[in-house]
Amino acid sequence: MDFFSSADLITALPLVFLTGWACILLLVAAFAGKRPGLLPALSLAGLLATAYLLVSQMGLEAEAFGGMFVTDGFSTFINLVLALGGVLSIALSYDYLQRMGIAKPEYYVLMLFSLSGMMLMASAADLIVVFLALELLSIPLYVLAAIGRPDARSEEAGLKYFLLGAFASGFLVYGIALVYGATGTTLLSGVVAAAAAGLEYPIYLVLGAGLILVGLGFKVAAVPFHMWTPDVYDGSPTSVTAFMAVGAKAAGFAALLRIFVAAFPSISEQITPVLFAMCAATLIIGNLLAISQSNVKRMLAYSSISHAGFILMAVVAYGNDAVRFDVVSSALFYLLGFTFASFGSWAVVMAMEKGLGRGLDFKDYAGLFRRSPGLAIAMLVFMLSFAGVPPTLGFAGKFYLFRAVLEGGYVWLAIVGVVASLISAYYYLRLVVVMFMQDGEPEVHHEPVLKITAGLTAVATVLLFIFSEPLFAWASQALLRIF
Amino acid sequence: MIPVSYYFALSAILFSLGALGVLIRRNAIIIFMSVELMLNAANLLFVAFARANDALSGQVFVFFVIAVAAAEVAVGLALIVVIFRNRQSIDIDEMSNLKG
Amino acid sequence: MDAFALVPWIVFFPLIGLVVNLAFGRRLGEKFSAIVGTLAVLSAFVVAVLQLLSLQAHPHGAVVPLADWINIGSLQIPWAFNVDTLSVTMMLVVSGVGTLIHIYAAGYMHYDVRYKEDPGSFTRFFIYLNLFIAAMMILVSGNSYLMLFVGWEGVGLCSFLLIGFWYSRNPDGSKGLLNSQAAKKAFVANRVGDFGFLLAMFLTFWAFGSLSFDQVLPNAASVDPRIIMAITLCMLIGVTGKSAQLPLYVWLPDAMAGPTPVSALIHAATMVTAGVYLVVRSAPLFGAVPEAGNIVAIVGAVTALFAATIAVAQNDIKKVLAYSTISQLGFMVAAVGIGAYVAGMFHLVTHAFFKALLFLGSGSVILALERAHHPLDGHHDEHHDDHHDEHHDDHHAPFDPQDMRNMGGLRKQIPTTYRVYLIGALALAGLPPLAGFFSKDEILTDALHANMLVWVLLTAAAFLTAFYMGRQIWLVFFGEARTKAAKEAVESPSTMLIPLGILAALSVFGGLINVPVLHPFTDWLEHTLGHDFAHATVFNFGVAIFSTVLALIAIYISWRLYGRKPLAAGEADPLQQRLGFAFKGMQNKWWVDELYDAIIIQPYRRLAAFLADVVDWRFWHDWVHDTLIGRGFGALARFLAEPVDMGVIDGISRGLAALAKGLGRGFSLLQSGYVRNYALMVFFGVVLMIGYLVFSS
Amino acid sequence: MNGELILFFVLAIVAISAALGMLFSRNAVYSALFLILNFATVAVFFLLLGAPFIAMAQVTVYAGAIMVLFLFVIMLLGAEQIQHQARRGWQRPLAMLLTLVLLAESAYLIFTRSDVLTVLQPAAADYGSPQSIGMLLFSEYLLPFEVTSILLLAAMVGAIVLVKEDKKSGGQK
Repeated sequence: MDFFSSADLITALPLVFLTGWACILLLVAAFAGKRPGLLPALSLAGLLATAYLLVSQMGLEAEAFGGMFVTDGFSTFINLVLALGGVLSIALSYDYLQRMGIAKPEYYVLMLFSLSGMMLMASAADLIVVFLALELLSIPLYVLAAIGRPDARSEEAGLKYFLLGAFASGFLVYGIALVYGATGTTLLSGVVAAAAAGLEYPIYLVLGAGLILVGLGFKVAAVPFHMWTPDVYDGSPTSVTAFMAVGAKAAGFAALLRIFVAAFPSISEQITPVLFAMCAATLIIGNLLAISQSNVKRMLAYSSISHAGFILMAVVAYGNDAVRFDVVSSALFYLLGFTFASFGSWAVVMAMEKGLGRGLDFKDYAGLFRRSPGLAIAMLVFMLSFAGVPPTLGFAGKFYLFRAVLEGGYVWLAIVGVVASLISAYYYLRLVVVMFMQDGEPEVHHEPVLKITAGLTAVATVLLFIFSEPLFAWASQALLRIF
Repeated sequence: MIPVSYYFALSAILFSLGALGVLIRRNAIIIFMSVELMLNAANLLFVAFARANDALSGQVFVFFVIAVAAAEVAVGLALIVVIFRNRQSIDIDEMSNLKG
Repeated sequence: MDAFALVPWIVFFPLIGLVVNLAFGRRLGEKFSAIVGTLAVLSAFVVAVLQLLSLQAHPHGAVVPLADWINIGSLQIPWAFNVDTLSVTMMLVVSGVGTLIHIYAAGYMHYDVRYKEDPGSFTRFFIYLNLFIAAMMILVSGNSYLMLFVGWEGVGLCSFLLIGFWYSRNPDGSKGLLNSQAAKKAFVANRVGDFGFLLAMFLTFWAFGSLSFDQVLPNAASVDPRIIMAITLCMLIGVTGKSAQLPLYVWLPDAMAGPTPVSALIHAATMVTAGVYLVVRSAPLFGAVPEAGNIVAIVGAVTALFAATIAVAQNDIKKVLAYSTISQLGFMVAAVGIGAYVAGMFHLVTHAFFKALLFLGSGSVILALERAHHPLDGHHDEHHDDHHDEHHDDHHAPFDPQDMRNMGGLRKQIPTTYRVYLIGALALAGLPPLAGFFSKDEILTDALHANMLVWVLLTAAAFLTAFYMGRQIWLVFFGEARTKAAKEAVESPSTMLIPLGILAALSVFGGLINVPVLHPFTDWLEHTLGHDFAHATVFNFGVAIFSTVLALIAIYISWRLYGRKPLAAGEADPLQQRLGFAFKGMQNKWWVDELYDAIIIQPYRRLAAFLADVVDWRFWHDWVHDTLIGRGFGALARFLAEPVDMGVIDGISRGLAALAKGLGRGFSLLQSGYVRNYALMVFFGVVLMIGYLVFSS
Repeated sequence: MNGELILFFVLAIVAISAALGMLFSRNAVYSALFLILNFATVAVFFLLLGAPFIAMAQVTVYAGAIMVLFLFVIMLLGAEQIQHQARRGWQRPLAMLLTLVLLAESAYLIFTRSDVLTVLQPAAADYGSPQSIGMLLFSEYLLPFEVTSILLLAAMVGAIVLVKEDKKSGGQK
């Protein structure tokens, strides 16, 4: 059996390129002392090239490295979302880091490494690769969370994330071991084949799947593995928060969807109730906690937990053959909407942040509409999108998602979802009210990159709503062959 | 010969103890060591299952897990050192300013 | 040749107007903004008239697809327009009344923006109004529940924006946040209703596999009646939110915080009727389960009477009209509930005429007082000197130009406004041959045949209606002026008076559209609703005479109380002595807001306090020693001290918010900041899950 | 009971005691030493299971390198002891209770589902030899192997970024 050839490299080309580029930038970083703008520029160039390679791979369906790595519509879609996230993160980072006085050239290198891990996650077709990818994405994130040192909040965020992340990956490894014990393999295709051939002790497979769910549930911040999220999001420099809120979530869900759909369809009967409980708890607790926040950054952190709950709705239905296709495509679509609104809102938060961790309260946003109407309107768009109010991409995302979930017969889940989005409207609206209807003298940093990012993502959130149908068709197209 | 279930039992005990360590210790370093114990329990399981399946792949996984552990240790200890430098303490209960 | 293909323009014209104003409005000035905004709606009206003409030739209408919107799997929802007699009726009302109100607003807002010291917002107002018209058109023209919902949400958003138009002020014009709070109250109460509507949509999709009218409505018979029951009851929740019925009506009186044209357009003539439209549109569903219809009818009838009692004792001229609107909406809802769909729609149309007239008339009255009270520079120089003194007085007791006790004798000062207002009031009171007489009478006749209880409630409400309108007329226009401002009131400009005149004419002749014996409106709607749901009501002289006599008696009583011996300045309301405690109840809106506070908010607050107190104290015992005392007590105290801080209004919405917030606070105590607690939570989840997996399989 | 079984039980008791010792030592240095003992015992298990290469890796990498690093940091920070152990007492009993529940669940699982799971058979001669592992690593598991290298690189960069003194701030705080 041939385990490696140039064809493998071509199949994995975007990832190989990105990783290689990160290594090269590491060398550049060593000599970039005088030119702080060099690294972000080069990183952006590398990401754009990666995106180009990804686009050129569209439609490709191939395996590589003995079936451990696949390139298909699903991975290409997720990777494009991740590349978009990477571009936006780096664009947002430069001025912000300079302003906060924590600029370091290695920051961008670590971000690229983490992105490589995320992209690998979307393509991984072997549990051990999933584990390594997860670590590759997490370890740089631990460092990035703490990169604001010696700021106490940033350090605390880094340590909390690290300890809990390591704890959760312990469960993940144990789960993989159990799956391996039950089936004798870690290849997703091998697991499903072994399950089809009959297992002596299927309970080990079920338990293994459950523990894998813990590890990945931690990454996507699902209740009850969510508790690190607000603290880490709050303590990390905001540019890092934006990056991990979208990137880690997208990668985690990519892995969840692929693993459960590709490897564990046979045990869906046992796993679905667990997923259901997780999803419902995530929706309810995430939203309830968001209400009692007085800090915008934490509010957004909890809101991102609740969005994880919405995407989990798609995972719940994974075992239902009739709707699997629809739910997965609607989850991807939702993720896209979340990416835009999320980066946009973080850009606004950055524009308002006075120093690390200051200027983040609701009251600091009072009067934003008078001071900077553009930012306030953009934020309004993002809040509407988060709350799922038309005309925004968030509405379309929720609509497709609920529809797919209902088709699958999960009426209760849909009701929980509706109640959750009802609750969420309250706190999103509260920020809008503060921005538009209260008087205040907010300090706004008029950095062009922030404004451009917020503006573009806001426009995209509205415009793409109008084109949501073809977009959704594209997201569905991405999945046609695998699910 | 020894049944695999014995190894499974042993590894489950070690894993639970590792988890317990994370929950009850306040010294960040010891919490971290407890995580290592959990990984180690998983390694034991991998090797035992590899033997049961008469395949080598399980042993290769252990190799990867050890490598990952090394990577985590590098970053984790660096974090701990940095934090100690600022606060003269690695008691994680003192790092609870972010909450709510 | 028919003009159906033009129908998308009823949405596009207002959108174009909005975009033009958005782009150029501020630069080109008030006149330009007003003309563009009005022209946009007028064009939509022309399109609607063209539809009307086309429908004469092809009475069964057409579905005009515009674009594919959602098209996947079993669900195909194009953006399509449904042109039939029902939707065109709504289009005509919305755009017709809308046009008149736009013209009026051009005059009214010219002054209003100056009194509120923010002339720049003139354009903003017209942008919102056009946006509203576009959303309302989407609502009435969509051919599926989903499109209807998009419009439904859209008008809700516009309503929110417009109620909070003077967001940095209180309703009396001083600086404050009461207006924004009214906006929030409306938004949240509507969200509660929307929740019901959403559930109804989900159930519909689940039961019928589609959301478009032509696939749902004809198949009502093939679905389990219990499911239809659930769908219709969920819809009823939506209706109570949007059409301000019990128990969600609380937002509408507060919504009077918006500028007066908004009250007329949105909160009297168009948006609030969306709930009625929804029920009529879903007639086959409601027809399939008579029990649901009964519930709707009772809700409507009780609301009608309840709101009428409150209206009797209000002193704010707009508040009277607001409760009157709730009451009249109750009439419509009761009508559609008992299956009198045509009567409900008929009343919807005539009510749009005379209630818009009354609101705009009240705006004219208010403006007249306001202009006399503080004249703008250059308008009334002779008052300039005592201007400062009055301002000084304002400081102690702000002058409220909406309070009827500050008026009196205005018929001499503003005769045109007086005449049209009188027509509106008589139409509302239901005197023949004005429009309100015919529509109200048709409802009462149908109610008599369908449900005695509903008839009794509605007749009582009709009696009170005549009474409070009489009271208002005597208080405002007769007697002697009770304040200086009332004595010097100035008539409004012709931009305001012309629309009033047209509406007055409509209020007089509007009844002809479904005049007894000929009943053209019934025939017209029959094309859409079918014979089962649209049958002509036989004119019942007994009912007509009875209700007319009742109305005359009510007016006579109001004359005895308020007309014969006019109220003097500072004197208490004569009704107060006669009714005593009941009057107090009416005046205080039967303490509903307080009731909601007591039965919903307080118990939750106590529950939250109990949870925080007992559970936390005992369970987290050790913890209390270091941080919890500071934190937990702080949170608790904060929670008790600022009753639901940012203040999401009162009523149900506030209770729900408080509940959610209390729970959130409870959970956030778990978020203690301690890594080990977090790990414990993870571990707890793992143990729970493994337990479930091990023991379930 | 044959010799191998006795060996298993003895080693198992040592491993568990070492783990417990690590958990409950007041002194962080002792904890680390106990963990090293545990790792060494597990290495013996690896030998028993026919995994000599992994056993060697375990001893050299884990016990030899990683744990030495731990000890080094503990000594460096002088943070071997933490006073006033008993704050927020509910966490500890609750954690122990949950651990007991987990163990009970595992026991239930083992006794009901896998009474005598596969009995291990004697392995082939070159099972687990460095050579065969190496072959696997560079053929079938090439991708994970390469990922590991990147991972270590990233971790290294991260560690350096974290501890490197900023030139601007200059020296300790």
